Amino acid sequence: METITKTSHGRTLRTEEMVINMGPQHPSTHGVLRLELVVDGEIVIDVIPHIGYLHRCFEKHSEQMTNYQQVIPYVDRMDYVASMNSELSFAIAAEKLLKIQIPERVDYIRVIMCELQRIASHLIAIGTYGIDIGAFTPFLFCFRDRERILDLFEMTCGARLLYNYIWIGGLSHDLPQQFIPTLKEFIVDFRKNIKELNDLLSFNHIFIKRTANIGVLPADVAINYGCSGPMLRGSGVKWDLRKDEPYSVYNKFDFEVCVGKGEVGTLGDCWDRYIVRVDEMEQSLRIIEQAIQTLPEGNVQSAVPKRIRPNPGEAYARAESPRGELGFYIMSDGTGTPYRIKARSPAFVNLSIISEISRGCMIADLCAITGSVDIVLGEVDR
Amino acid sequence: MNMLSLYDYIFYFLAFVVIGSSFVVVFSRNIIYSAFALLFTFFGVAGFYVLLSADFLAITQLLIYVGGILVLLLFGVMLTNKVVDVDIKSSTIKTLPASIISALLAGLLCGIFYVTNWYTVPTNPELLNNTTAIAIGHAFISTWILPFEVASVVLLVAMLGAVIIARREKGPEVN
Amino acid sequence: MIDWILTQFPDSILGYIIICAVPLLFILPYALVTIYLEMKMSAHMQDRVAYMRTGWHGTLQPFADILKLLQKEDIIPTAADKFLFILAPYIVFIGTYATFAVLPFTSSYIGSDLDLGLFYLVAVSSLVVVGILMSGWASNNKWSLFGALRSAAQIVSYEIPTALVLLSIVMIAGTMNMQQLSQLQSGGISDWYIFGGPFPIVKKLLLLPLMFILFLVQLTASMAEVNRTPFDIPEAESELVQGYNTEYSGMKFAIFYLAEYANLFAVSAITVVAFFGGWGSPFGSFMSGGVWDLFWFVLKGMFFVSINIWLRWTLPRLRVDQLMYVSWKVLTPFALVCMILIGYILVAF
Amino acid sequence: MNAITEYFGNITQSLKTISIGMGVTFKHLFTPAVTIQYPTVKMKLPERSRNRLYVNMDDCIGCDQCSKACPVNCIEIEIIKSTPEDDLGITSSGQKKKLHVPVFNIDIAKCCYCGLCVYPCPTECIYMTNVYEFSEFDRNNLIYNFAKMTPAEIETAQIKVKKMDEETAAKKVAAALVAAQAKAALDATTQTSTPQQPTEPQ
Repeated sequence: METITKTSHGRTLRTEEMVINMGPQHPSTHGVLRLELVVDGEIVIDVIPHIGYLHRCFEKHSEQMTNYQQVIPYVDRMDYVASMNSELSFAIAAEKLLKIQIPERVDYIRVIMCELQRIASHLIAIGTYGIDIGAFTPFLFCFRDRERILDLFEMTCGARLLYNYIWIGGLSHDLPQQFIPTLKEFIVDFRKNIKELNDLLSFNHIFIKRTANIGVLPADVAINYGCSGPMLRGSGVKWDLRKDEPYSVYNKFDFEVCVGKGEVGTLGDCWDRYIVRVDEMEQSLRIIEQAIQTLPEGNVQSAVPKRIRPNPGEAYARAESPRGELGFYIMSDGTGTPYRIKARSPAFVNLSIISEISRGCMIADLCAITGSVDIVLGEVDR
Repeated sequence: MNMLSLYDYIFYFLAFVVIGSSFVVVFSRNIIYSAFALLFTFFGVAGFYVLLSADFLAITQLLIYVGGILVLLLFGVMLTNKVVDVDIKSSTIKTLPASIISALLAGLLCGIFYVTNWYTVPTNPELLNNTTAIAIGHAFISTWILPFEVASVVLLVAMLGAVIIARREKGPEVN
Repeated sequence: MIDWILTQFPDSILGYIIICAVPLLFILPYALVTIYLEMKMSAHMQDRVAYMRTGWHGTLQPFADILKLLQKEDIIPTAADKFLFILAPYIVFIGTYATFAVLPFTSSYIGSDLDLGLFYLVAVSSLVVVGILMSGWASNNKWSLFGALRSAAQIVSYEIPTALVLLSIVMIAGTMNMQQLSQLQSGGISDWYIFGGPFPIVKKLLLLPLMFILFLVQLTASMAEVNRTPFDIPEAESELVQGYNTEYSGMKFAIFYLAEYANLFAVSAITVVAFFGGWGSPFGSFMSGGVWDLFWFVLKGMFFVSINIWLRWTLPRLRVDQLMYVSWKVLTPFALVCMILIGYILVAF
Repeated sequence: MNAITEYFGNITQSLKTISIGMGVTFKHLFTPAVTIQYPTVKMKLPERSRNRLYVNMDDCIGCDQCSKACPVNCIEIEIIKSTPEDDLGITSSGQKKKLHVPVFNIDIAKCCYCGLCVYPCPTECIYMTNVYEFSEFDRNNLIYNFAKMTPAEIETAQIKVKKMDEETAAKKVAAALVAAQAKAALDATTQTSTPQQPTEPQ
């Protein structure tokens, strides 16, 4: 790392870069991520992410389960701030393998839950992003709203974080009676709160100055690296599995795919990724509103198989989680134990881009970039 | 023997601080210690100015030497010194010529000290409470206006030079 | 008041020591109140309630905090430079405490009635820089060093707009004495320099916008000098963990903390003296004199302390280069232009 | 010119957005708090909330379904068969209990509160309660033992089963012997065969 620079007077200057570890216990690495930084003063020359501190052998563990149903609590723990979406992905993959049809009501409730979960997950992303930039208050405002979503989840399935709600072929419980009125109340309040959040953080000039033109990710680079979710949409690529490869009943709802427009800086900068998340919350509210209006009646457990023994074969299904494209590949050998499970986790793929977009930025910008990628280490390491 | 007054105590205390910290500056093996010891030296000197009722000079000493020069010095030392690996050690070289020159200098200073006819004023509370700022201001603007202005031009040139040097580093480098 | 203390201890160093300790009587309760205020204000801004258990609405919690810090194990990292590590918090506190010498708490009490009060304030705040650099270097932690270097660069840069603002005030008032500055503005709210000062109406109206700009400059620069959000980059917790005091614990940390809060009041007090009439009552001679002076001074000081707290819990943090941009390209030119205009106004009228 | 507008635009924008933000936080200074004083005030848990597991041993028939459903193997069940003369009573749903359950341990420290054990239970005797404050200083205290049998009872049950097993084994041996003899008699005419060993019942 030693560079010898010759000045114009012919004298040699020996300068050396500093290697510094950010993480695994660092406030802005969002978990146990370790970034090895090579810095020249405040300028970051190189970033080498080190992962694996939260590796819990999810895939291997699943192969030891006696039942497909038992995998779902483990799936919950992958992306622990968006468990519903992980469950949905896995359930769709398993249902594809089993070739079963599920009742329409189940699909509608799944969509409501997943969109609520998307809002909850984005609220964490936005709130912690505020902290990364130094604003503490928006974080607690976001958590206040997220609590209400968690209350709704708890009311429905009894858990606040790791639900085990979406089962293969159905749901663990039907919606409770007071669910829909409470949800409607929440939607009304939350619309106001998004506006307040925009006033407080999104359009704050300091915030814009800190995030615009930082960590610019051009669309072609994002595609080459396989980014997905708000990371890809922030770069202006209109790609959303809910629209482009509709699963569940997403084709029945009218919503827009939010993309970054480079409003305050370059297309694909941190602010674009941030604002895509804010806009997506609004779209999720729209989907939820439509879903509760047209919610069909029915039994949510009629299709739940007693014994899950798929025929030998394999299936891959993917769904749009708040972080991007979450896919599950399941291989069955005909027994009740999955032969092989592989997860394609969006956070892992999105994280791989970090050294590409943060070369030459400052240490403070690195926090902004890490925050805008919105990683969940549970999913990165699995 | 006269009873030592409070001012005398303060004087001897300051003298002790100045001389002691100067020794640290010169003899410390650790260059960072030398730099930090300068803080006490500057402070002691500022204290002397206060005792001489040169309040403006005392505060200027603080502002320029502690706030400016010392911080700059520390910056330089800290950025060149490796934080974790090795310290830059100062070592003594060419002891003999250095001591001869120092002895000569010390002799010269002592000589001046004894030869000079010191202008002494009795400790006057009235004088202590009056600021010297007004007198200095008047002197700068009237009698010494030319040197004052020339000094500011020199400073401006130095500042521009610093900017130019700093900018040149950023340009294409010869490797 | 000083004379009275000195007469109690004739010709002895004890009297001076007692005089030196008087501001401590203010700083310690003030720090407790401000800790409480900060916690409560931040909590209510975030729809929380903060301390509720220790005492009525948690009023005893600051005491409990101090008690906890007193009891905590005093950790000195093995690789740290022990001597400097121990010395640094005290140097920081001395630098802060020295500013209290010239704060005119009432019309009858001021630690040292220096003729060069404002100049002294500008000079002494640089001592804090040395202490911070010392703590950052002695911790032997790269993040701490980052924090220390950032802090030093920040305080040194922000001294310039502050000095320019204070210079403008000195030009208007014709004195650097803090007590005289307050005296000049003691004729009620319309005499405060923020509203143009005690001048005829035309001059007042001309000065008013300039004074308002200078006040904003001073408010911003003072926030930067005490390392508070949005200028808290030396201790930016998301970037540098805790900056220069990362490695400190127990009482040493408490001293840093105390120095930070004391410094907060000191810069607020400078703003108060320079723009808001010092200890002067807003109603002229009504409710003034004696304890009222102290009341108004502390009230005004606490008002600006609360504004600092308010801003801290509202705004995100700037980046290092943006911080320098604000200082050198916004505050300094504005202060300079205002100063020149004030010069013209003073000559013309 | 552009640079100048940008410069002043930045300053006015900052001042404007900062004052908007300050307005928001100032408004919230007077909004009632959403947090509660937890140990003194508690939130009402919804009916379905999943917290600590409880087993109603009166209804447990020792079927081991919950243990099999558990993804983290936190339920440990041992059973002893009952002899025909034992009357273990019936469950609340009227099912006859056939097995002694001497060990029914749930390691709550391992439990992941997924609730998968609750659904397969035929008698609905294992369920999640709304107790959530049960922290312990010793991890071993988190292993909950729900079985009610005393060591003496276990011993007698074991002896009884052993006796019964021996009896059935003896009967089997006898039966096998009879069968073997008959078979041998049959086989003797055709070919030789290996004698069958009696198997221990599992």
